[in-house]
Amino acid sequence: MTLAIDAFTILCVCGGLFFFLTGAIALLRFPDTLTRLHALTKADSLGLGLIVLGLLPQCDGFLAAAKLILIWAIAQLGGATLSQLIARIAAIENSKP
Amino acid sequence: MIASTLSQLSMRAEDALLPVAIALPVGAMLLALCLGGRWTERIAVAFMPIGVSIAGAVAYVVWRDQRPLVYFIGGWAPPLGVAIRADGVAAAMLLTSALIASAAGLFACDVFRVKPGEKENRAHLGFWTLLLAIWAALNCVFVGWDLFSIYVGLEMLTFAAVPLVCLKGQKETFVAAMRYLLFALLGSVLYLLGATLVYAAYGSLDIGILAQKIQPEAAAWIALGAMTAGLLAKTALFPLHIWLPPAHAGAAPPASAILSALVVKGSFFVVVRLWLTLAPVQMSEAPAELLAILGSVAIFAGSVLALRQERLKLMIAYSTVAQIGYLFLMFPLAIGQHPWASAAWSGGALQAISHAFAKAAMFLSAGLIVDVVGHDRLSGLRGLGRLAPQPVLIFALAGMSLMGLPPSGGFNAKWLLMSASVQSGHWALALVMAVGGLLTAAYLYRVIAPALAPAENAPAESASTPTPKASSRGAALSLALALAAILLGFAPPELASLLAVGAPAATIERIE
Amino acid sequence: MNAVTLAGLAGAALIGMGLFGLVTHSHILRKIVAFNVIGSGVFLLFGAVARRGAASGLNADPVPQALVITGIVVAFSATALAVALLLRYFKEVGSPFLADDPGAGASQPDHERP
Amino acid sequence: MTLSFGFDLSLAVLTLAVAGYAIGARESFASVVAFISYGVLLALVWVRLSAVDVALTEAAIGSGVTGALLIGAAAKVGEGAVDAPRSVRGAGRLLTALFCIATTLGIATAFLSLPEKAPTLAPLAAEHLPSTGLGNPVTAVLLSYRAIDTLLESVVLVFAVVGVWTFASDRDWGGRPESPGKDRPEQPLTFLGQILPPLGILVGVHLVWTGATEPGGAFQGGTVLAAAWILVMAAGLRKPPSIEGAWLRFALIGGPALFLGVGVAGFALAKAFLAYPEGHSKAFILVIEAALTFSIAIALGLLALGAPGRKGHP
Repeated sequence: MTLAIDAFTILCVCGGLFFFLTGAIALLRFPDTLTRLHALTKADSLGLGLIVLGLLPQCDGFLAAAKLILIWAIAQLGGATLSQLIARIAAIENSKP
Repeated sequence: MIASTLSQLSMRAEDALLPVAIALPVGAMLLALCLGGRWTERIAVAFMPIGVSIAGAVAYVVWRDQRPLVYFIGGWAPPLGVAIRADGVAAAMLLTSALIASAAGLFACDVFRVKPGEKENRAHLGFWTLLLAIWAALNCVFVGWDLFSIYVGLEMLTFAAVPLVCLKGQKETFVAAMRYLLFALLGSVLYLLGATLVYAAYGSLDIGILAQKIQPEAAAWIALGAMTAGLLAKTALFPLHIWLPPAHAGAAPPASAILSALVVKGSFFVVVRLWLTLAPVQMSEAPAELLAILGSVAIFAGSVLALRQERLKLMIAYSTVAQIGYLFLMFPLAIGQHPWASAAWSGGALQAISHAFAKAAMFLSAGLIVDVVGHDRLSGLRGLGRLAPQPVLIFALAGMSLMGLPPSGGFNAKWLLMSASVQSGHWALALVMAVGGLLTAAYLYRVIAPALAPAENAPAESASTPTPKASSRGAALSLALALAAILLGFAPPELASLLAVGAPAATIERIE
Repeated sequence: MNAVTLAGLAGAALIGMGLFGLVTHSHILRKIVAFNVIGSGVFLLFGAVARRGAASGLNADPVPQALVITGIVVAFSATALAVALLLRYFKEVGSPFLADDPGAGASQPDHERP
Repeated sequence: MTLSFGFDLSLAVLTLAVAGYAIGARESFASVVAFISYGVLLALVWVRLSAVDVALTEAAIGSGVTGALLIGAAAKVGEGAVDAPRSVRGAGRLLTALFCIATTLGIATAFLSLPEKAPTLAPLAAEHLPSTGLGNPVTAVLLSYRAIDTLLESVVLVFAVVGVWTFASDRDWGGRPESPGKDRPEQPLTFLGQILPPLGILVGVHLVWTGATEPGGAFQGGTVLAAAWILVMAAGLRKPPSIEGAWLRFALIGGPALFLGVGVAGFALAKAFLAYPEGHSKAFILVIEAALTFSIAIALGLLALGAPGRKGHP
């Protein structure tokens, strides 16, 4: 049984890392702010989500698992607000002649 | 459990004076900031007699028992806990900084005032809270016996001294303050690096314990080297002096007096702790010679630069750079169990104390001169003696002590150092001191001579516009400081026996 | 070569890097960042020393760790003071650069009577 | 063993690389952003050095509040004139580089030459831990064995606030520091400003409370509370306080003043300055930590806001 859990963890964490990697490459490759922002938010929400999902079975007790999910929730909240703000500024910059 | 640690060592009631010497100025500063407005000045002035009497009590007890005061904070004995200790020189420096901080503070009552209409203004609140902050920081550094507590004391000193430089808000003072802050921060980070390596090698930060354990090995050399480099940056010993002149000259007179007389003495005192109390004799011989060489170079460079200055306050600031050089001449003489070591130790301490009084009096009198003539250009001081007789007299008296003319304290200190250097065969140091004295006389002559010369332009302009008189209270205070520098020349034997308490020449008694 | 020695050497490297940045950059904000890097290097060194001192059930010596916490707070106060001074310096001087030659004497305020 | 060392090695290399970029970046804004990510990586290194208290402090103060301060300054100060001399060039630069390399090698040799059996105070600290009534040895060192350092450190924060305030111009005295937020903040920021602070206060108080037995403490908790306060002001929900407010001044000095008061009371109650009465030391320590946390949060917030800038604006 533990083997299956470990396999599940490794699989999820690798999936998460994959999204982080693609996000990093996209950050370097994409031309302008908005597309980069798009890539980063994907990497952040999906990548982190998968890693947290993968680590959930490894936590000892419900409190630790709840803390992990809380971390993910705050990361989403922060990420969403930040991307909104940066997008606004980018839009204002682009609209200037 | 705590009671047991206390009983092992003889903690006398008088030892409690040391934590009180730290706690009271901190408490007064917090109260002054909280109440604000005119209260800051009232609390600071009310604290002055208390602070001076505590410092006096510490000096008296150390002199009476001929034994340093030691106090374990929280009842925890080192190496786990923090000990604070006041030997003779520390007690003397506590009393000196208490007296000078009070005199400069009272002088500042005329400089920083709350105007009738307003409840509180920036410079007034800033000066009084920072004055109490510097007083607390100096007490922490002088009684510090733990390397990290000394680090926190040095940081307190920096954070309180830098805003004083640019309190008047002129553009140049912000350039000087920024440069001062960067030098001071680099200095304290290097000091912390050294403390880290010392703890890594010997497992304690207590100076008494380390003095027994430290050996000349790689970690100890690099640690003490880094600490000394950091402290020399904060003491502005030549080549690391470039931040000092603009900072000390640009500040308001009472602030310059505190900065030049006291703040640089704090980090100098820690260098003395490192090389004359902490490091073993076989380890400190070579560095002591190096410090003396740097000191000699500082005397010549500082004096030559002072000779070339066009402004009075900058000249006094460069004179500080030179006089700091004198302080470092004591290191090679005060090492080891030689008969002249205790004379050199007292001479160095007396030099630090008499320079503090003389420099504070000089900066305050320069402030009075600027009040009278409206500028501090040396070229325009002709006939000043008639316009502002008292400040010129005070300037001359302070100059006497700086030059080392008998009967001043400066002469007494230089005599002790010179006799030690002759006995110990360091002829070069004796020569350096003599020539240094002449150079000091040279750059002070550039002020006093024109001041006493008759003013050749007809005094018509002074008749029509009544020249402002120097404030009598300011003149009285700076005169008191200058006389203190002179009276140190007649210092009673008690002062010498106080300074000898806990001197390294005496054997280091074991703490625990 | 274990993790603790690695941390110590990394601390030494950070101190060297920060010192280089502090001396060579003339933009004051870069100097402040470099000062923080030196500080964190010294604290990392202290942390490695703490880890070496693990004994009697504690996996690190608590005394250096407590000193590092005190050090970080003091370093932050220093940075806050430096940044506030930089902002006022920038408002007065107009440029964020610290001139290298202090122009001793030349840049002295003329003490006209206020 | 090699796997975990491999992780440590890569973490150390990454941290050094980011620190190198923070030092060597072309613009100052990039350097500040790199410094913030360097601070977070450093917090990871601290966790690997099994110093979780320090990791919390480094992440919260070292890269968090310091980062916010530096970014604000970088935005205001900018890159400076394009033609201005950016850095020391030529021989001076080479000389400095050699000097810094020599410094690093010197420190490295000193570190490597340390005795194999490291001298440590851990046994002594662990032995006296029960008498302080605390579980976390680091908090015991901070608030009992070396209480004077923590007291002076909290006083240093007050010194820094006074210093920052004296850099204001005379006509701005009594006014409010400039608000980090714009006058009409964007909608999402206001939303974040309403959602996150309650959680921040909860986490801050929890950090202080567990500090007695687990990693945490007054400084880490105080920083989280300060961050919540700064966020509320950045979201435009609250205006920065006027520096003449009596309540603000009392809150700023309350923590250190209480600590000093308990220390002086130690003369009578426990026969030593900054000593706590037998058996009650945990209670005293927690009271001091609570007051310290509040004052530290106020001090860190005021330091992040900077000198007062606007006089009497409504």
